[in-house]
Amino acid sequence: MIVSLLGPLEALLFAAGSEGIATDELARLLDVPVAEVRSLCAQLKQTYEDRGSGIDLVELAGAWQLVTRPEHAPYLRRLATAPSNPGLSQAALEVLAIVAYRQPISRAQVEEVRGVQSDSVLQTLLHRQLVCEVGRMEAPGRPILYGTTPLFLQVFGLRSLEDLPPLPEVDVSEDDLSLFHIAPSVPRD
Amino acid sequence: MIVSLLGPLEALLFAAGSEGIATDELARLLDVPVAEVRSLCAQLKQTYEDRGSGIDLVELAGAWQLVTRPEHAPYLRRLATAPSNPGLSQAALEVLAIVAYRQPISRAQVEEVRGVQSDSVLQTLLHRQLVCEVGRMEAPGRPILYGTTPLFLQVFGLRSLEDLPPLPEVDVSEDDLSLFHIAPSVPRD
Amino acid sequence: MAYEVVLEQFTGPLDLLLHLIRRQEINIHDIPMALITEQFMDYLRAMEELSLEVTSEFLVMAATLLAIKSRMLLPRRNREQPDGEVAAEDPREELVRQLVEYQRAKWAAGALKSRVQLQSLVYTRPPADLRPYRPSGPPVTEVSMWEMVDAFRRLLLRLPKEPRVAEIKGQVIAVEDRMELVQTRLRAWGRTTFTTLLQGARTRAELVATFLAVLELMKLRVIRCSQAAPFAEIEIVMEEAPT
Repeated sequence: MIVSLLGPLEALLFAAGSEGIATDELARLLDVPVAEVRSLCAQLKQTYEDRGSGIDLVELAGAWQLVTRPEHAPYLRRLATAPSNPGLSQAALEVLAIVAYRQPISRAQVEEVRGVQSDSVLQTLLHRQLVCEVGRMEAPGRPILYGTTPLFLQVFGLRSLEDLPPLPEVDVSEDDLSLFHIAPSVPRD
Repeated sequence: MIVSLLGPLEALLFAAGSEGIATDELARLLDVPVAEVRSLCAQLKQTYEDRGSGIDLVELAGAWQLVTRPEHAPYLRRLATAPSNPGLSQAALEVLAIVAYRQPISRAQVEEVRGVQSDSVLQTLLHRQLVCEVGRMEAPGRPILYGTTPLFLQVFGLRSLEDLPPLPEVDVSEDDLSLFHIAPSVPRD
Repeated sequence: MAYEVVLEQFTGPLDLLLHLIRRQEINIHDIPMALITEQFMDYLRAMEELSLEVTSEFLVMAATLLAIKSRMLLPRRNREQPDGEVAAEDPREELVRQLVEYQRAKWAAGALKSRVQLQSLVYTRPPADLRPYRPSGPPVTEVSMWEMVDAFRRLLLRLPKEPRVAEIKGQVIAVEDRMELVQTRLRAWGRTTFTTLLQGARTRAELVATFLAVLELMKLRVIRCSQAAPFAEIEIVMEEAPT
C-alpha cells in the first residue's frame, strides 16, 4: 500500500516542476495523512540515493521538490551552453512575438492565435523573465494577462516597445515573406 | 563506468523537461558514442520500470524525454495543469490518419479516399501544426503535398512514422472496427 | 416504417454507407444494391426531416448508388481482361474499392484516436531554469529581434485564411406589390402598354415580377390585354368593374 504510492508521489513531484508541492497539499493529493507523506518522501529520497540517481528530493521552504544533484552540474553547464540549444525554440519565439505585439494578453488568447497549446512555452518564457504577469482580465475566471519585461527589451536591444518593428496586419504576401525568410541581412536599425 | 553515467543522463533529461534531448545531442553532452547513449537510455528506462517509478523515459519525435506514467493520471489530474487533449473531431482524425499513412499526399487525394470535401479540416490541421506542406506534386497545377509534423509525433506519442500501427492489409474485421466505435453499447438494430 | 434516429454524425457518404453495411452484417464485396440504396435514401430523408444539412456529397453518392443499382438490373456486359480472359464486369467494383480504402482510413483514425487518448494521460515538466549554469551574459544571446519578427510573420502565414464571404443582397420583389402598382397606374392613366409598365423595371427580378403580376391580374379578370397585330404593342386596360 505504501509502496504503491511512491509512484504517484514521484509523478506528482515530477510534474509540479520547480514550484514543488507542500506537505499538506501532497497529503490531499495522495489522500493520506501528513505523517505518511513525510515517510513516503523519505523513502523516495532514499531510493534516489541508493541507486545513484541524477535526481534528488529536497524540502525547500515547506515544499517538496525534485532537483538535480550538485555533482552533475558540469553536464548541466554543457546543456546550458549547448550551441544547438539556442536560447529560444521556434515555439518560444512565436509566443514571445505574440505577447510582445498583443500585450496584455491571456494564455487562452495566445493559444487561440497559435492554435496550439502554449502552456509550457509560456512557462519557459516566464522562467526566463522575458514575459511576466501584468494583471488580470475582467472575464470569468479572471485569467492572468501577460506582457513583456524590461529584460525582454534589453535582450532584444529595444529602447521601448515602440521600437518593435511594425507588422503587416493580416495579409502578408508570399513575396514579402520570402524576403524575411531568406535574407536576414536586412538592416537591423 | 557505464553505471556512473546513468546519474548525469537522468539529470540532463530531468533538466530538459518537455523539450527532450536528441540521441546525438546526448552523445555530445555525455561524451560517449551514440550506441552507448541508446544502451544507457534502455538501462534508465529499465530502472524506472523495476522500481515501479512514477517516471518513464520515452523517445518522442526523435528526442528522449522523461514523462509520467499513464496509470498515475488520476493523481495528476488533481494538479492544476493538465496536458492538452487536442480534441480532434472524427473528420480531423480521418484526414490526419490519411495524411500520416499516405504522405506526401495532396488535398484532392485525401478527398478521394474520404469521399468528402476536406479543405477546412486540412486548414485546421495545418494551423494546429499537426500537418504541414512538404512539397509540390509534379502534376498540372502543381498541387501542394502534405505530411505530418514533429508535433504530430509528440502528440500521438510516436518515436517516428515507423511507429504508426501497421494498417490492416485488406479487410478490417468487424471486431477490429467496433473497438473504435464511440458508443458500442448503444444497440444498433 | 420507423426510422432509426442516428444522431451520430457521419463524416461523409462513405462513412454512412459503411455504417449501413456493418449494421446489416453485409459482405462488403457483395453489397445488395437495392437494399443499401433504399436505406441510404431513407437516411437522407430522415436527415432532411430533422433539418440536418445534406451536403452535396451525399446527393452525389445517392445518384451513384441509383446508377449502380439500375446497372445491376441490366444483363452484365462482358469485358476483355488483359490476359484474354473474359470476366463479367461488376458495376459495384469501383464503389467497393472506395469503401475498402475508406474503411482502412477509418481504422487508422481510430488507432490514432486511442493513441492520443493514451498520450493525454502522460505529463511532463517544463524545462528547468538553466541560467545558474550559464557562465555569464544575458540568458538569451543567440536570438535577434528579427528572428522573433520572422516567427510572428511565419505564424501569420500559417493562420487559416479567413473564408471569403460574399454577401448576396436579395432584393425581394413581391408579385403582389407589382400587381398593386399596375392597378395604381391603370387607375391613374386608364390604359397603358406592356412596354411602358416594364420601363420602370431596373432588374431582371423586377421584369419577371411585373410580367407575373400582369398574368395574375388577367387571370383574376382585373385587367384585359389586347394586341392589334402579332408583335404589336400589348395594350392593357382595366376590366369593366362588375356591376
